[in-house]
Amino acid sequence: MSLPHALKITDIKIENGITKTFVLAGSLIAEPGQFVMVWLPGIDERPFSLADTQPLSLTIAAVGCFSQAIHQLKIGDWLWVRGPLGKGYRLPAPVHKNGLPQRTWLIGGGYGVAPLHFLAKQLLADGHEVSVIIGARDAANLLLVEAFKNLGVSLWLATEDGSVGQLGRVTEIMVSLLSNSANKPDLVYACGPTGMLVAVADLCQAHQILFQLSWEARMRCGLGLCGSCEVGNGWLTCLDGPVFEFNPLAL
Amino acid sequence: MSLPHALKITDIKIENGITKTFVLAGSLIAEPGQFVMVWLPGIDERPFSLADTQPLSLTIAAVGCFSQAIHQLKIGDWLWVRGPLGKGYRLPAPVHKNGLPQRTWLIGGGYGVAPLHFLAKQLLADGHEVSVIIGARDAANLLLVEAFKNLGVSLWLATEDGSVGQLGRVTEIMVSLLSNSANKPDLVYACGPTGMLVAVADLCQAHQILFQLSWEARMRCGLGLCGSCEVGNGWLTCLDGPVFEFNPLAL
Amino acid sequence: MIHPKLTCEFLNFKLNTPLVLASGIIGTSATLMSRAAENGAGMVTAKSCSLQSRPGHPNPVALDWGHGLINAIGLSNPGAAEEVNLLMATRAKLQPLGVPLIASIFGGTIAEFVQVAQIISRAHPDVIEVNISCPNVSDEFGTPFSGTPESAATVTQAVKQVVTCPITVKLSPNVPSIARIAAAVKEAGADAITAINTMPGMLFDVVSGQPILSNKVGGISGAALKPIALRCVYEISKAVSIPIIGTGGVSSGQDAAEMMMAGATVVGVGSAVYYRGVSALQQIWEELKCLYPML
Amino acid sequence: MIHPKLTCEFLNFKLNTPLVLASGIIGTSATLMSRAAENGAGMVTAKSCSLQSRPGHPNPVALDWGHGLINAIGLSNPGAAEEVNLLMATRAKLQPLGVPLIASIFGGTIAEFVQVAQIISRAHPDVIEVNISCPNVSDEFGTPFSGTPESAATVTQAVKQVVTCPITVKLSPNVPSIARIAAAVKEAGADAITAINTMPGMLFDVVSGQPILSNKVGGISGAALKPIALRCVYEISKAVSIPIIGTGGVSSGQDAAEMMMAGATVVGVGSAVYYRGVSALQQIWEELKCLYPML
Ligand SMILES: Cc1cc2nc3c(=O)[nH]c(=O)nc-3n(C[C@H](O)[C@H](O)[C@H](O)COP(=O)(O)OP(=O)(O)OC[C@H]3O[C@@H](n4cnc5c(N)ncnc54)[C@H](O)[C@@H]3O)c2cc1C
Ligand SMILES: Cc1cc2nc3c(=O)[nH]c(=O)nc-3n(C[C@H](O)[C@H](O)[C@H](O)COP(=O)(O)OP(=O)(O)OC[C@H]3O[C@@H](n4cnc5c(N)ncnc54)[C@H](O)[C@@H]3O)c2cc1C
Ligand SMILES: Cc1cc2nc3c(=O)[nH]c(=O)nc-3n(C[C@H](O)[C@H](O)[C@H](O)COP(=O)(O)O)c2cc1C
Ligand SMILES: Cc1cc2nc3c(=O)[nH]c(=O)nc-3n(C[C@H](O)[C@H](O)[C@H](O)COP(=O)(O)O)c2cc1C
Ligand code: FES
Ligand code: FES
Repeated sequence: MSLPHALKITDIKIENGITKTFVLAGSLIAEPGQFVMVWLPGIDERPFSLADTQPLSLTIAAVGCFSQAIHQLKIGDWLWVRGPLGKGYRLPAPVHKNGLPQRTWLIGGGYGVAPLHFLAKQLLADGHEVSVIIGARDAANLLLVEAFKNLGVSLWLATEDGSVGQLGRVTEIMVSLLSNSANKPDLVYACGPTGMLVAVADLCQAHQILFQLSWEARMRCGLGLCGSCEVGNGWLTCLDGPVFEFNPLAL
Repeated sequence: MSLPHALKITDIKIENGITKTFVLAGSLIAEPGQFVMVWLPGIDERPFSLADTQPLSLTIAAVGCFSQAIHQLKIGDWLWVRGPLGKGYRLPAPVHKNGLPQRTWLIGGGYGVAPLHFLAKQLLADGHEVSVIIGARDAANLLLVEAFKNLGVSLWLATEDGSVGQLGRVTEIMVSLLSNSANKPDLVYACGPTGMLVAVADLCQAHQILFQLSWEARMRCGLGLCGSCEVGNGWLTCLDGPVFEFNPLAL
Repeated sequence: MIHPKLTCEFLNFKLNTPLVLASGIIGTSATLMSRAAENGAGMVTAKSCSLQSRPGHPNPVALDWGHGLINAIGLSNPGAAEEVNLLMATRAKLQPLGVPLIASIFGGTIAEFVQVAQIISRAHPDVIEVNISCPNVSDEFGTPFSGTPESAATVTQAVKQVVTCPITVKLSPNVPSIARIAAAVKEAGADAITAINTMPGMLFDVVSGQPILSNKVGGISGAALKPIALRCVYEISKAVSIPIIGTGGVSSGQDAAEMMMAGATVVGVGSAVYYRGVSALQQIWEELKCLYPML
Repeated sequence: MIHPKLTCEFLNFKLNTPLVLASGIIGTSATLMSRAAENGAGMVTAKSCSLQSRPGHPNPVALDWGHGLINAIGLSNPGAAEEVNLLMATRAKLQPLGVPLIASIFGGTIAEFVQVAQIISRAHPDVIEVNISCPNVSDEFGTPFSGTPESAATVTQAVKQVVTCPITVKLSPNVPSIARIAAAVKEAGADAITAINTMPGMLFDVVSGQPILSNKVGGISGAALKPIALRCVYEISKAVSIPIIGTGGVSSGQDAAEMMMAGATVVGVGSAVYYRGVSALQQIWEELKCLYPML
């Protein structure tokens, strides 16, 4: 799928007031954290994380022109996808392949939660321990809560208005959990807005926890050539990322 | 090896007065009967059958400008090879894969004997019965006699001057063997000059024996495009052949 | 789902399929061309022919370099007089199959083009393709006739005047504006345009330091040529309204569909005969029908 | 075994490697360009810049079509005035590494080329690359400046007159005789030639029937371009004796060797950054040294 591949929409799930998951008639071999470029002829092409690969699913929040255009689509309509692109999350060795079981925390904000569900499934299948901490502005913007519950992971919720879960941000939940050093995870995976990612990185560095952050940037070529997705000191989000094992703004 | 690949000559075996086998520092995945184009920069490029693939070996008679130029080469020199090209001999199912053991005759004339040794090895490895009938102008031009003896196949020789083996042609040996119907083979493979191939085809048709002929023609592109290797009614030696399971002059 | 304007019509001909065997591809004998016609070719183009016979270049003359082919066969042909016999024999075989024959001609001067056209006309080909990719020998840099609107138009007009059958002019991609060339040859009387011929290229052997083709430079065809051909056909179809034989890099039904979306009336196929065998055109035609089952 | 003339010299510069980051490839910031310089680039070319800032084309702007890339980024750039700051910051980072900086300029008119050259000169780039592949807006068909010897020479001469640093003129492959263009720009004062820019192409989506790039037409680079680039460089090197930055389809040491055998002085690398990452040039350099260990 180096070129845009037309796939039919086979199902549309309403996740919350502004978010839908589009299930497509096709699958992809890809890692959690990788992304695809979604094209609508005559409209635009934008990057979206993989919410699942079998079948290929995308969880999309209607926030602007392009995402709203996608939200207009119905079951049976075409969607064009190229990818997978970029570097996904690096997973610890599976337990069934003699890896040590790892305690992982998955931190998500906004639609950044989408790729974490796919990641959680993979980590659980590999025998690791998964805790999920997700946040949003309010209850109506929280994503995939039921889906995570169904996976049976430990789940913490944060909303900025306190309408559900803890009042405040995901990092505040992290801080309170980390206050008991017995809780300390081996690995933190995060996806969400830049401010959240930086806060997560700082917190992890302070506690000497390994972390991987899925970054966002304006993507044009998606191939590591045009330079428009640069973050920090020369890092290309589409080629070196979107997942970085360091804070690209700091290095 | 779609493009000419430079390989070093690691060994040169003198087969007879005009024929040498060049052993190259490389191997190829190919079938008996397929060929390669051999290039000498600034000189020419010509087709040669595979005498072996592991390591890649070519048995070449010095008959004209190009083949003489190859005969000038020494161990350590480069030879350029592209291929394998064309359609090789179709082999019966191996006995170890539940094929029936087949009685095969391999008929060779001149340097046409070269690919037959590779074919014989393969047929024997697959559990089939192999008889080899080879001919040449005289004893000095006979090829690979010792090599076939070493394989332990039944071997008949024919020379036009009677200097070794039976006086006459390979087809005469075939005729005398076929006079006893108990000898009738399941499959005849042949490689050699056109006259010989036509005679073999006629004989096989008369006795209702399946046959495969490795044909010769002037090759230019070697890719089935230029038309210069056409034989009979629209058959391309480089693409449809060089091995045909019928007489291309007759169909 | 949009589908291309899938027609099996070209000029006044009703074709069995919209696929055309490209010039130089097994177009060297009546038997080979009729084999192509029996294997999916709606029209068949003969190998380009010149006034005098040409042996072509020494080997190596063609290579698969992984992303396409490169060839410098050297326009080998038996010369126009002998080609007439070949074309007549071919026509006799193609006519019962309902497959029109396109003769292909070239020359180093305008006078040669005219002479070849006149001689070849004796064979009554259905169409004559004017291959103007060869260098104009009277141009000091050896620029091909296809290189400027003026030289392309001059050849077109000269040939058109001496033949009665329709002519298609075959353009080359190595020009700054192919639309301009297309407009010029249409103005000069071309009934159709064949686009495109190969793109000049070269390969080197890093051990010997030599160009691999004996002729050094060769023409690129196959996969690498496809986007170039699509763009040329698109630009031509926007500039002129005569039929186009869209040729270059087509080896699947999907490729053929792209070529039609770019503006091709029918689709030429060359290198795919190497990639998929002589039945390549048949396979492409089946795939095309599969892709657009509503047609 | 023949080996190429492997020099790490270009004009008066001694280079760390004979590999040059091509224009438009991550040449949009000082940090990215210094990352390239730390990863094997002997010289670094900035993204082409125009008088006014340009946003570039909407997405999709670049695709991997299997045999190469196609892009229509649309020459997005911050405009010459802002580019001066970017170039100065870049130069400050490259100088300690011993890596010369090539600025790249373009315009729609000769006057624009001159203005951009003058503004950019304030940043004291080591070399200015004159990208003449953009269409001449005063030509009714929008033929690129690189399309004729006359327009190519005119731009060259105009820019040469207003700058003090050496200039290299970047040529396009879609011309009937690139040797003639090379001779013209050399005559007009070019110190070097960069060959080649991308070849115009197009791709269609067979489901929607639309060209995939928002700009419809894009430039082909990568593997498919290699034999075209080799042939162009060969023809240029036979026609003129000034240094050549041979660019197009190089993504391995073997490709780079071929480019040098064709006549390149140093070798430009673009698309390989996609195929092999930002360290592509370093990898190519290691492979080149491996291929010719006697060097
Ligand atoms: C690697 C990567 C992965 C991505 N994965 C996803 C994904 O899985 N799901 C998804 O919905 N989007 C994802 N995005 C974002 C997506 O590519 C678009 O940027 C997003 O859909 C907005 O595009 P638009 O044209 O609809 O809005 P625009 O017109 O670009 O923006 C409209 C307004 O919305 C704001 N806005 C833009 N994005 C967001 C946002 N995410 N949250 C809140 N406000 C926003 C803008 O600042 C602007 O004010 C991803 C981006 C990257 C780089
Ligand atoms: C599919 C295929 C496989 C081949 N395999 C082999 C092979 O394994 N070994 C091999 O040596 N050759 C093989 N050949 C033949 C080879 O390609 C050349 O044709 C041969 O080497 C002669 O080339 P030349 O340039 O040396 O002679 P040329 O200059 O072409 O011919 C010189 C003279 O020798 C005669 N002559 C040509 N070939 C032969 C011949 N085979 N026997 C007797 N006289 C001949 C010619 O008629 C001419 O009179 C094969 C050809 C084909 C098409
Ligand atoms: C081996 C070969 C020989 C060719 N000979 C001719 C020729 O004689 N005349 C001509 O006009 N084009 C010739 N061509 C060009 C083809 O007709 C066609 O335009 C080109 O190959 C692009 O199509 P493709 O990508 O389908 O091969 C030749 C091409 C090849 C590969
Ligand atoms: C994404 C992209 C952007 C480019 N931008 C420019 C540019 O701004 N100016 C320019 O002269 N060439 C530009 N080019 C052309 C390259 O500099 C180079 O000439 C071409 O890509 C061929 O080299 P390659 O095959 O190694 O990529 C661009 C190429 C690509 C792929
Ligand atoms: S989007 Fe072009 S470099 Fe990342
Ligand atoms: S050698 Fe060209 S078709 Fe066989």
